[in-house]
Amino acid sequence: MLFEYSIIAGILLGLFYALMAMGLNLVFGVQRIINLAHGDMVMLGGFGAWELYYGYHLNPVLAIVVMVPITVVVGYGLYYLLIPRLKSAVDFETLSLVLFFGVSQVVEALSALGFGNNERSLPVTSIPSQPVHLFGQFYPADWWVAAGVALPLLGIFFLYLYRTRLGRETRAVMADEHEAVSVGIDAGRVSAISFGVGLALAAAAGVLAVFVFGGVDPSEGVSITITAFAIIVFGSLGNPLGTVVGSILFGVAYQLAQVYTPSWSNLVPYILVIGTMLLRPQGLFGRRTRVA
Amino acid sequence: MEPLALEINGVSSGYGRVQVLWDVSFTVNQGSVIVLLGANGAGKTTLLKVIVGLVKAWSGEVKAFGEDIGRLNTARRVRNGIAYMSEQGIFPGLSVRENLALGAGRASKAEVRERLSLVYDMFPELVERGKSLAGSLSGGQRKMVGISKCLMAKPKLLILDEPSSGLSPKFVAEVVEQLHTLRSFGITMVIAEQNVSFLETADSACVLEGGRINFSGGVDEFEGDEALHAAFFGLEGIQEV
Amino acid sequence: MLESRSVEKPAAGVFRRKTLLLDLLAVAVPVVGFAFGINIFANELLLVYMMVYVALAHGINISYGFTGYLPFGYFGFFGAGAYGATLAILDLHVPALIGMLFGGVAGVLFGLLLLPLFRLRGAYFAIATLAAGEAIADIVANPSLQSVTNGPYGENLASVYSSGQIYVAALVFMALALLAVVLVKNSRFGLALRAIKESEYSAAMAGVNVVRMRSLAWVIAAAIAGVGGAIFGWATTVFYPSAVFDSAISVFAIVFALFGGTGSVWGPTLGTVLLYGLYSAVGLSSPQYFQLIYGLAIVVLVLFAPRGLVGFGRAAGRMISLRRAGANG
Amino acid sequence: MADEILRLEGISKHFGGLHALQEVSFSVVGGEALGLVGPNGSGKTTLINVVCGLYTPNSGSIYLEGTKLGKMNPHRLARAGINRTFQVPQPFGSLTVRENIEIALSHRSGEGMSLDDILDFVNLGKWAGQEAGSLNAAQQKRLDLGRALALNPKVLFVDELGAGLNPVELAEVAVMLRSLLSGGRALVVVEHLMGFLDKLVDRVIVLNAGREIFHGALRSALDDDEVKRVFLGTVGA
Repeated sequence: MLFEYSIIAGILLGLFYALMAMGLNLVFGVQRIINLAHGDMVMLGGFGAWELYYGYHLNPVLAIVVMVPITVVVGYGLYYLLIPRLKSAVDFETLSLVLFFGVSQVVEALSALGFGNNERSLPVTSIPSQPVHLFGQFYPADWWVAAGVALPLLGIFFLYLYRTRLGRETRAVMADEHEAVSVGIDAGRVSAISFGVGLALAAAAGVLAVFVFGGVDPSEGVSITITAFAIIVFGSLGNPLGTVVGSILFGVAYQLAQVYTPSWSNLVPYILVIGTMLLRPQGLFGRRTRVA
Repeated sequence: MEPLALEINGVSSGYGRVQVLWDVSFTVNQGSVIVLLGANGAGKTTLLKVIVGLVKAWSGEVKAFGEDIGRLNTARRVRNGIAYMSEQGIFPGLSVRENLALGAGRASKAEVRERLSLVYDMFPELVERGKSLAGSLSGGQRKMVGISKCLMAKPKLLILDEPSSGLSPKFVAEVVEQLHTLRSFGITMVIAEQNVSFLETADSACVLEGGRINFSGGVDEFEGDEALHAAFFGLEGIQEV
Repeated sequence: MLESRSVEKPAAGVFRRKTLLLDLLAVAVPVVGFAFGINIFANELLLVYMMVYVALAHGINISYGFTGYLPFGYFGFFGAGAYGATLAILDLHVPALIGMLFGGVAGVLFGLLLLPLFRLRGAYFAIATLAAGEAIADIVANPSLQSVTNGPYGENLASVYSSGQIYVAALVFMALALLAVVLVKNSRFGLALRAIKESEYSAAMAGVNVVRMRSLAWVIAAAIAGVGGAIFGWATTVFYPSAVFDSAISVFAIVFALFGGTGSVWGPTLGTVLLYGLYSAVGLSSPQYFQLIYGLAIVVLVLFAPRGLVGFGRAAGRMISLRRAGANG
Repeated sequence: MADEILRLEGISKHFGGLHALQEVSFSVVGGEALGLVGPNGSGKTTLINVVCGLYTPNSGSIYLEGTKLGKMNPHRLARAGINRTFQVPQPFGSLTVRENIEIALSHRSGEGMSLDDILDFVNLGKWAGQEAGSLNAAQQKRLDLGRALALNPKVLFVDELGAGLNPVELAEVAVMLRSLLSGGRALVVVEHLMGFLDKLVDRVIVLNAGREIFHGALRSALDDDEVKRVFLGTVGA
């Protein structure tokens, strides 16, 4: 019974994790940047939902609709503020990592100053709260809400990526920036928009995270970034579909660990990221590429 | 008088500190086809990249249709009617249809449909492969996709980097045939090649050796195995020293 | 030294006297400064922490500045050192000073465990060490290990507290860390590391044993973090896992090193003294403001002065001498 | 006949489905320069990378002075006497020219050229104190050569040292390389410029798509139909 429970719970949470990790993978795929501030964007999404709920009585799910366009614009601006200067650096990859590390510190500090250091949570009454009974087990309602919101959002994201001109251009840049520029794509603009979309995905996941994690606090960014990174490495960097599958497998593994060895379950993401990097660096769905 | 399609004046360039091109100059008339011949490492690809703006010229001038394009980025040059097919030429991970759509740039949907039907007329084989990943096609078909992708931009000037690379002789003949057709449409072309078969479709030829141009002229002046031999194997060039 | 060789040492070049002298001065000045600073500035604990951070910044200097590998999970070594020393003191009953060496050993053991991560490049390496650091923190703090590490409830070293010994230990430790950097910078070993950083394979073709050299640098960096953690724990007396396995420790060390400028002996020391001084003035009472300041400092540094204070100084010096040359000519 | 320095037997290397080298065999003797020719992607640089330890071959064996080499780290091969230059020069840019060579010198276990000899030989004496990154391409290539020579290699792979040089410089480099053959050293020279090879080697191996398609005198290579086809396309085929 517990096994089935872990599987179902893992799939529900896996969908949420997919939303949480997708933006990180998108930004990596397009610009080869690991956005270490990703987790902090998730955190900001949570605070955004909190403020909108208590300030304007806005339902958290609707808060996502409000925040997505704002974050896209903010991300677009942030990209042009930070990245072009860095492009010419010799050690672009490591420096971008350090840069976003700095950004993450700034965001964390500002959130702590603005929102205080205490964890904040939203009342369960803001969303349907009746636990769902399935195959003899109870599943918290917020898990279903998280999965139920994440799934259509991921659907919209995939439609954007695979069915629109901008999405097609994005994938072209992901595949080969030089080749993309050669067909007249403005790679800078596409990258800036992708960066915004990546942040918007993070913010949307942040709203759900308030329920899934039971609250939001300014210091949660690092562990979210590592978990998201573990997932995208596992599912193959630059492969959006891999992130979905990786997230669900991660969700199930985490739930199994929670059920069978609860005190060690927090190690799952760390083992996942180190193990994947050492044993199968290309991830589940990556092809081994020629080194020279 | 019509402006020249392309005018390269004293271009030097390279990567980092490594100089690859030395003082390269040549011109291409509108509607004509030029083949840049040279062994590997002679600088052909670099020269093409300078023309489309993927590599900066250290010095010298690049003019297209009378306009100095040296300061434009690649996207702008492409929108100004210069299409470029790199040696890879396609996005292997995207479908054929997507490759073609990307080639069309900002064109409207109706416009894309119209151009697609033109391309499909020219390459009927591609119609049924629309949904396949470009990378899954045969070498010859990939070149077809690469060339079609360029045509989708309705280019005035078509720049092709080694359209024969990775192809067996049979497919090379096919590609030459296709380019011959394009030529009859009046598209100006610059083709970098190692394979002399492409001389069949060309009006003029340049030979690059060690990053310098050591022959330039009409195809008719360029006959005889000896000259070619020298160009590729470089025996004569150094023996005089 | 590290490789047997029968060729005569080329006379010039390797130990260039002038820079060596300057480098030794970069060891002497802070050591003397801290030795006498205690008479001027009475906050002993703060000075001990500062010395520990000077050493840590130099550990980052060796790992990142000379080999190009950025260990985000540096706090893992630090915490391992704190716990290694504590367990040795409390369970094996070794004297506290000897316990510090056990801290170094713990750091090195953790470092050796992570050697396979060197298969990864730049950013991947950085994140993998971060994950490893978080993992060891979770393991040490795990309630199931309460019998060994006291789990989440932390450790208490009050029984061996000795402010005098702690201060001297920190001073000696910092001096050794600085000397290690001078040695690395001015030796064939350092030359080999810099070569490896530029191009691993060509270094190998020049005969350099890449794996051994890089591992050696890594072990030195790990030992510094281990001893640093041990002294930090001893000075703090009562600490929880979250205090010694704090990712902020990596952050501090990295920022201090980058701010001052890696690859030099002066840079990380200067960076630490300035920034940690600022932290003690502003940060302790309102850590968020400090976090904000150094977060911004990182962003500005990476974008505008990726070579740190020292690089900035050098560039300014070059500008001035150019101007002078211009004025004279 | 002179002593055999290096022998390759049936070397193959695949990258996934790509057969970069297929059953390549040859040997060089002391005092001999062998030319290695072929279009881009024909496997020349892969071959050097295999012999110099960057890649492990999928099959085949390599013998140095008759002793079979097992799987060895590049630095062991370098110390044992196998060395190379790079097509795209790879100096240690932030180190001085002198330091670049000293690093290699410190790992030599026998007699050989001194630092100053090497600097003179590659004509970089004037730049000894400069950062290697500030040299131009031709100088960096010579520095690569100097660094390789510091380890007194028994067999030296020279990867396109002539690219980008003018005819006068090419002739000089050819003379310089010839002088390295004294003392029983073997050279394997990768080059596109046949005129350059003509001054240096007697024998060439032509690779195409990872396979040897010709092995013999340079002059007869130029008349070989297969070689012509590979280089010129359909002409003569």
